[in-house]
Amino acid sequence: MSDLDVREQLLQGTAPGEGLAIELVGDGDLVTADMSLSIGPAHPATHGVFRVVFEMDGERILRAKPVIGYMHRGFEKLAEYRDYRQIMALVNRHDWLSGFSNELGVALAVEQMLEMEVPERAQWIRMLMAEWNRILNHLMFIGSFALELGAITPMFYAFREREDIQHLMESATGGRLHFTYNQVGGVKIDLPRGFLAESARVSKLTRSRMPDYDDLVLGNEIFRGRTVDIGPLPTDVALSLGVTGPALHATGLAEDSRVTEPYLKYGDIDVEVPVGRNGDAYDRFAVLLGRIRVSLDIIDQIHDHMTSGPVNQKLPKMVKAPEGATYVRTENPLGQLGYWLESDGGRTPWRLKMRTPSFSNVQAIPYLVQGQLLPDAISILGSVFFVVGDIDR
Amino acid sequence: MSVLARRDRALTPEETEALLRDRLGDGIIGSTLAHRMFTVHVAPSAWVDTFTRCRDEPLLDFDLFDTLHGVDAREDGFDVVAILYSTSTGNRLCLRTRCEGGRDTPVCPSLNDVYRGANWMERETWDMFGIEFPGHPALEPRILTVENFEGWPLRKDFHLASRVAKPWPGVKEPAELDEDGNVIERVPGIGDAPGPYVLDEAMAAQAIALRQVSAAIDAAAGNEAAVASAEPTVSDATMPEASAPASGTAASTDPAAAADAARTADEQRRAQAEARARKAAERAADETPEEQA
Amino acid sequence: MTTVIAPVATLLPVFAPAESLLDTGGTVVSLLLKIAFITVMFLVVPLVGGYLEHKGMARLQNRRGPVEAGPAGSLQLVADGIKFIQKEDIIPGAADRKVFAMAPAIGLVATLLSFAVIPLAPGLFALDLELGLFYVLAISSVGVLGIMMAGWASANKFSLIGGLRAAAQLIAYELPLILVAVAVALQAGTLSLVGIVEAQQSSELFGTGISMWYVFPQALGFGIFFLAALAELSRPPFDMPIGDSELVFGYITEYSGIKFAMFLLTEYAGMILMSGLTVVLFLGGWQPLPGLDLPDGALGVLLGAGVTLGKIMLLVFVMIWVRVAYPRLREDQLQRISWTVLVPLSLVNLAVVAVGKVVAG
Amino acid sequence: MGLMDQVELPKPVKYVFNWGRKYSLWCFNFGLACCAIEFIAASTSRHDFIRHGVIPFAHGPRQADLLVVSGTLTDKMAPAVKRLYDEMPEPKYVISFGSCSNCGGPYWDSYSVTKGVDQIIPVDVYVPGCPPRPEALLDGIMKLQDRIQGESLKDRIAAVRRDPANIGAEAGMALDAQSLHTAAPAELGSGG
Repeated sequence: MSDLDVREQLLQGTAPGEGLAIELVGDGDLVTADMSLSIGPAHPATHGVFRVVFEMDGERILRAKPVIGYMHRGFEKLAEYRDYRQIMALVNRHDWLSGFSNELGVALAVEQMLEMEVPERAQWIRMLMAEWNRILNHLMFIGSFALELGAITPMFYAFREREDIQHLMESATGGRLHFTYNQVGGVKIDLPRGFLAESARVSKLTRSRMPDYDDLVLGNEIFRGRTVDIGPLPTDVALSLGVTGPALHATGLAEDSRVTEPYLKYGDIDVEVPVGRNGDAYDRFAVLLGRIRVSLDIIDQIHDHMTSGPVNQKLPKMVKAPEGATYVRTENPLGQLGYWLESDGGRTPWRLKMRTPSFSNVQAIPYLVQGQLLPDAISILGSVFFVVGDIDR
Repeated sequence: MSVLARRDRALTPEETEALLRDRLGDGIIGSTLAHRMFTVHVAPSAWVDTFTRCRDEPLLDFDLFDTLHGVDAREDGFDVVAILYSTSTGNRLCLRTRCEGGRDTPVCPSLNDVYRGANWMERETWDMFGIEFPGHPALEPRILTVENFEGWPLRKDFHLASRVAKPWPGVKEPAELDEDGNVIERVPGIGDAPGPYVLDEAMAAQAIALRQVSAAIDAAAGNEAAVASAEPTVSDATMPEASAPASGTAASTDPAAAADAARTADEQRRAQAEARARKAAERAADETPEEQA
Repeated sequence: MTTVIAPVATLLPVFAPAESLLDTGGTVVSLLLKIAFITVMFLVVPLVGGYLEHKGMARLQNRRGPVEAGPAGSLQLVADGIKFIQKEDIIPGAADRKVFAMAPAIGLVATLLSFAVIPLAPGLFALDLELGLFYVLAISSVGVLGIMMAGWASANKFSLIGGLRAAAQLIAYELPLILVAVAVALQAGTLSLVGIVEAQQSSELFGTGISMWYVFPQALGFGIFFLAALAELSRPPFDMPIGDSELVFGYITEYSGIKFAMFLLTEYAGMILMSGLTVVLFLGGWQPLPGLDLPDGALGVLLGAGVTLGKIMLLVFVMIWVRVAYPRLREDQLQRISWTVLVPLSLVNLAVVAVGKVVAG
Repeated sequence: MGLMDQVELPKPVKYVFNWGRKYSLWCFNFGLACCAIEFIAASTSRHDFIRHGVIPFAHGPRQADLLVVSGTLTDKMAPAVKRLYDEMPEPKYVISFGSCSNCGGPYWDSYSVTKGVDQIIPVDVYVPGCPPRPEALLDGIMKLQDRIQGESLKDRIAAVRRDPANIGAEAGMALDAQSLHTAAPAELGSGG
């Protein structure tokens, strides 16, 4: 059986029992059995409760089977029991590294159904917060990816920046991770006085510290040795799997809904999309670093564009979406986050489907790790950026 | 950099539908364009063909498989909705079909051979709605919920056990209050969340079903002793007693009966959880000790 | 051991073994003194190294490190030790009990024995073996046996992979380590560690009268030795045997309580040992600067011990620095570096030293 | 452990032993969800709980003294947590970090969420918040340390033997009234 066939089979059947039966290899006295190694659900490499079962020959991985669902909290069901105000506080928790972007999608979906006009200032504020949130998310992955490759220090550097940014966002929203700052029709309250100046200062500070990561991680010889040409992902496979975000950009395709389907005011400013070469682990990481720089650029542009005015709409006592369905897709830090909102005209959604980026991205893991060595698989697991809550919801 | 290379040649919704109708004929039932989303309704028989066309027609070129999920369609059964996106034209298309088999045995053909991303999406839809996808390599085991989970959580007739067993004590219950904050009195049907104050018939039925389920599990586990001891071993301090409904609110129901039902459901839920944990422990014991390090 | 060494030793050109200060007094007294010396080297100095690691890492990462346990957190490792002796000692049901229990002791004893021949100052050493270098290298490789035993006996797949990686690493890195040590022995004309330090004191740069340590003519060898020592100790970036993001904790995964503490102590003691060896072979031992001799008497001994320990801590700090700055290598990359780069280079180093020795007379 | 679970140690020895346990809390972070991020934040530069001797270097349960369960515990995950706890050597301590692991948190009515980690393993200190701020974790750790300094290992192990499920309350009986309240909310977390 060729490698390709095995891969094909893998993609078809990732169920357990499928292709994971232990086979005996060799003959005579040298018959050996392949070893199955279960990584997770609480393994240091899986940053969360994600489990992969590797079937290995020595240190080479023959097959991999991800097992998910350890963080399944039933968001979609719970959303059917909560009104649109309460959903805001619920949805920002599924991808816990990008709380603001998660709320944003729901707010946009409800507004789209109500055909509500959001004040301009609110839109700029939303963009500003979304970009800061994006940087927060990416910094975390810079740290954790390096940690998985055995470098401990980038994590501490990343959290140095994260604390500054979290402090900034906390001054406006009151939250460190989960902001609940969006509401249907705008944002909860206006920015505090002096926020933009502080934001500009933090932006400058963060930008001045970006070379640290270039030196410490990206330019590191061992890091390059561990990531270049490890786990390349072709564009067409990525699209067929529904892979989006940095993992898709790394394959060379600049599909970013901030550019291709501009929401909020992204159409009014320049958004670059850093792309990679062949979608290997190194590219994925480089794209992530590039996206931080792009976000900083966007933040600087937002500072120039910020207008004054109201930040939210007066809402009725109970928000009710009209009957029908809509789909809103935003560029979350990890990829395209889609909310399918179907309403029967009641106070709660009839169905709120979250199309989360991590769920699709993780599907690529069996394809990527097959035939790799165990350390490379760790490198791949770290470079297909995912948040377990975002997979399982 | 092929992104939006052909946005100027992107088909309008009308043209898309016309093209699909031309290729698939009666398989296309109709279309709606609402809330800035273009939906094409497809017959289940033409479901797979439609996706193949959408992928392969050069004019359509839908290469990104965005999402696939189920929607409860009340008495008519279940819908399956899939969304495609074209990175070259920037078009998005929503395709929707109604499963055959009604609420009892919903069936929808699998897209696994057309888009790889459909594999897990269909597994999830099966897990959440119980929709079968013939042609899918392996829907089992359940992808998100725990392996021996009973029921299909996203169906509207699946009520949340916590809501059944422990009525929400506050006065703010969004699903059940009208605009002035008064309790809505109505006969519960599919899609209605169980109310906080009235343990209605649906819940009583569910409590009975839960009892049967847990009895079946216990019988399967063959461990009656554990069932008997289940009650005392669960630390009572950590689990507040099944609360009686808030006094003075449930005018329409006998409070004692309601409390009884609540307690029964609570016990059953505990027993079920115990049995589940026991099974999981047995499973874990079968594996070699290092596997979950 | 002596039965093996003695006949071999007679064949070699022999320096008269230096007299140890600890040999004063009766046999029992000197024996106790020696035991005390080795124990201090093994139990106290590694704690200082461990504290340095805590604090050094913290400082390099914008942190403060332990501050609560003892003054400035200096008793952190003591607290760890006290805690470990109270912990339940778990032996997994599937483990090979005897081997599992023996494994930590083997590494520990090997490192402990090695300290016998490391000289701290003129006369401050437990033993001056004529074959000191040979003895240290031979015995320190035994430690890997303990790792392999731990990996096997734990009956854990992560442990097993860790143990196998450690074994592969040993084979790959022992060769360059020994080849470089041979070059030093060649230049010094002795295998005695004390003799090597003394030879460095009197060595001159190509007869120009400028004093030097072996690190100058053998800079290449120094680098190789230090790298190989890192690999032998399984220190980052060569910590594949315990690579936490892959193998949880490698061969130590199943160890708890006092046995785990033994592994930990062995690791820190190994760092001190290898640093000490590097100091002796390349950095002039107790000599403060090339060409600068210590005063005679007790002051000299104290100063010499301080200088040696200072140099050791400097090298330990470099190890910590490397740990902070670099990700982990992959096992096959490590093997490739060893066999295609380090082994040839150490042969070149050996050849250059040999030619230099002949030319310089 | 040896004899320590059978004899009451003399006071100075007990003091030193408790001091050792207090400042050497090797910590296994069972990072389940959002709270795990705040746990990491607590271990990095600004908050740095390594100052207090909480060493997050325990990669596996065997080396750990302190289990911090941070995040939502689901029914699917519960057996793994229980097993991990069982793999830890005595004496061991558990901090439940965040509303989800305290009681189910925002997912109190979900069909797949366990209503608190104390349903399956005993908990020493609860830190409330969703997620709690890193400062709240530091406070919880210090409360645990106070408790360790005052406790008797013999009584604790006896309590474990008697009733593994209820160790928190039992062990508290040997303590002064002050530290009993560690089971109460340690500090109000961020409402975020």
